[in-house]
Amino acid sequence: MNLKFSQKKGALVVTMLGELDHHSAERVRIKIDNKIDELGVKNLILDFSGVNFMDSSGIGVVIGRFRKVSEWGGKVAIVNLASPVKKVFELGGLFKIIKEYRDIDEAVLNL
Amino acid sequence: MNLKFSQKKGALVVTMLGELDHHSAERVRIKIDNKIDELGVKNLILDFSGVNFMDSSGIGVVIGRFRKVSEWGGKVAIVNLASPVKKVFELGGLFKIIKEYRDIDEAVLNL
Amino acid sequence: MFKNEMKIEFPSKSQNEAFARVVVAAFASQLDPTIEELSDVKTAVSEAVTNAIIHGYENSSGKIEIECKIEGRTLTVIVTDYGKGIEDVELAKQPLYTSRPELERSGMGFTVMETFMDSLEVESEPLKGTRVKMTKEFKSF
Amino acid sequence: MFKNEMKIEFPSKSQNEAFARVVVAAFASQLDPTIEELSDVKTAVSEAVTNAIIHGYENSSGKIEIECKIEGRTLTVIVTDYGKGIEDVELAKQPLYTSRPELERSGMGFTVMETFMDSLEVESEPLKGTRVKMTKEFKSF
Ligand SMILES: Nc1ncnc2c1ncn2[C@@H]1O[C@H](COP(=O)(O)OP(=O)(O)O)[C@@H](O)[C@H]1O
Ligand SMILES: Nc1ncnc2c1ncn2[C@@H]1O[C@H](COP(=O)(O)OP(=O)(O)O)[C@@H](O)[C@H]1O
Repeated sequence: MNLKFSQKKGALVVTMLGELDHHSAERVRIKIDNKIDELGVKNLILDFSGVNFMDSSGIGVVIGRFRKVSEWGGKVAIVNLASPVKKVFELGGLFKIIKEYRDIDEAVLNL
Repeated sequence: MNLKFSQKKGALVVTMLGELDHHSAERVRIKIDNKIDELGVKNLILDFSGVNFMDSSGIGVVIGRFRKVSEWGGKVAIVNLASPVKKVFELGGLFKIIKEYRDIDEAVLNL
Repeated sequence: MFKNEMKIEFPSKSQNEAFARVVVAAFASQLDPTIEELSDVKTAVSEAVTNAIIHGYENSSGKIEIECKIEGRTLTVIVTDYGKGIEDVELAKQPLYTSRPELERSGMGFTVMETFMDSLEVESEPLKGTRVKMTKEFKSF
Repeated sequence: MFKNEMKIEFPSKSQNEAFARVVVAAFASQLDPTIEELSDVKTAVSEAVTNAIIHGYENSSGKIEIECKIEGRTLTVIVTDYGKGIEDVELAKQPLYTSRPELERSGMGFTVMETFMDSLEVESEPLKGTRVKMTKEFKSF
């Protein structure tokens, strides 16, 4: 799993590339958390456009980041979900607490 | 393994698509032999452009067809070899008896 | 009726999660599955293997087995570990229940297996291990 | 040193030739192989598994096992059958030697394994079976 970081209107945008499972989750967690701390950003946009496989470990990664940024009043948005990834998130009831947007621009407008 | 048949200047052109191993070889053999008999052609051009995997079963297929068309004075040409396929044929010393051409046009000219 | 089967074993390393998915998907591909069917199976296998690694063996090293069977259009997948086992299987299967929230587990593993496959049976004995059996019927054409 | 291993078994059906290649390639992919290295391994595995099916079990049904090990940058692959066995292994390994020319076998299987891998050991006992052990060292970066 490769991560690319960028910033848009003060939000940290994380673009993930590869498979998000238990094996890759730990490194993803650490890298995102370090970046949030380093930049001191409040809001987080998780871009799943490059994620072709995800199991329930991905739910934990998103909720964990949600908890982290919530401490400082930040929000999390998820964008560009392929249908198998969306299916896992739907099952986890994730969309009750975290919003999905079509793309990064829509997410930035609504954060 | 899918086969496409066409004719060019009297030669039967067989374009193979998929993996050529022992499992697929038998059907390939039967289909090609039936087509040769049906059309009564002498020369055969085996187009490997769609073969991404081949093991030594492929050597048997080519030599077997060579034997068949030789009975009536026909020739076999092989074209469009990807490098892993070429590697297997080289090992089998196949190019001593069967010529490789870059493409179908070159084969037709030289048959 | 078309029949085939296979059995694989590998150590409980997290790298092998991806390997297990590819193996079962390659085996299932004999059924000419749709992309969605294949992705469902991969996700369910990923959950079961991950559970064996983090809960069954708690990241210590142990052996994981996967047996697969194809009978007609039905795929059976059995994932076995010889680890810690589960005290209360009914509780464990509840959505959102996890014994390891500190690892950011969501407690959705069994729910994913149940939803993405057609059947799920969990047999477990504390200190002996856990056996997760799932089946899925693939659409015909 | 990085280590991993796996063992798989499946019946001697010709559909499983492709399956066996994919499994070993997926396992070997942990070594970040080049496309050529991966294709060499797939070809060698295909030869050994095909031999077990057509020569070992002569197309009757039997069990084929593949064990794989990664130690550092070295992949070991062992293909075992419990079939007919080989009377004269040295003769069998000769290029172009085949006992089944009527099946259009080329007699190049062992030569492919020997050339595409770094080492090849064949142990066989008539009526007991055959064990083909191959190793390949993958380039480092
Ligand atoms: N193979 C296993 N061995 C031991 N315990 C297990 C195993 N699989 C699941 N469990 C238990 O069942 C609980 C629920 O599993 P699951 O629904 O997959 O959620 P999660 O993995 O997110 O915790 C786990 O937290 C664990 O306590
Ligand atoms: N697993 C096996 N069991 C029994 N005999 C075998 C086995 N593998 C190879 N042989 C024997 O060795 C010969 C040479 O094998 P190989 O070089 O692979 O060529 P081919 O498969 O084209 O015959 C075979 O024809 C067969 O007689």
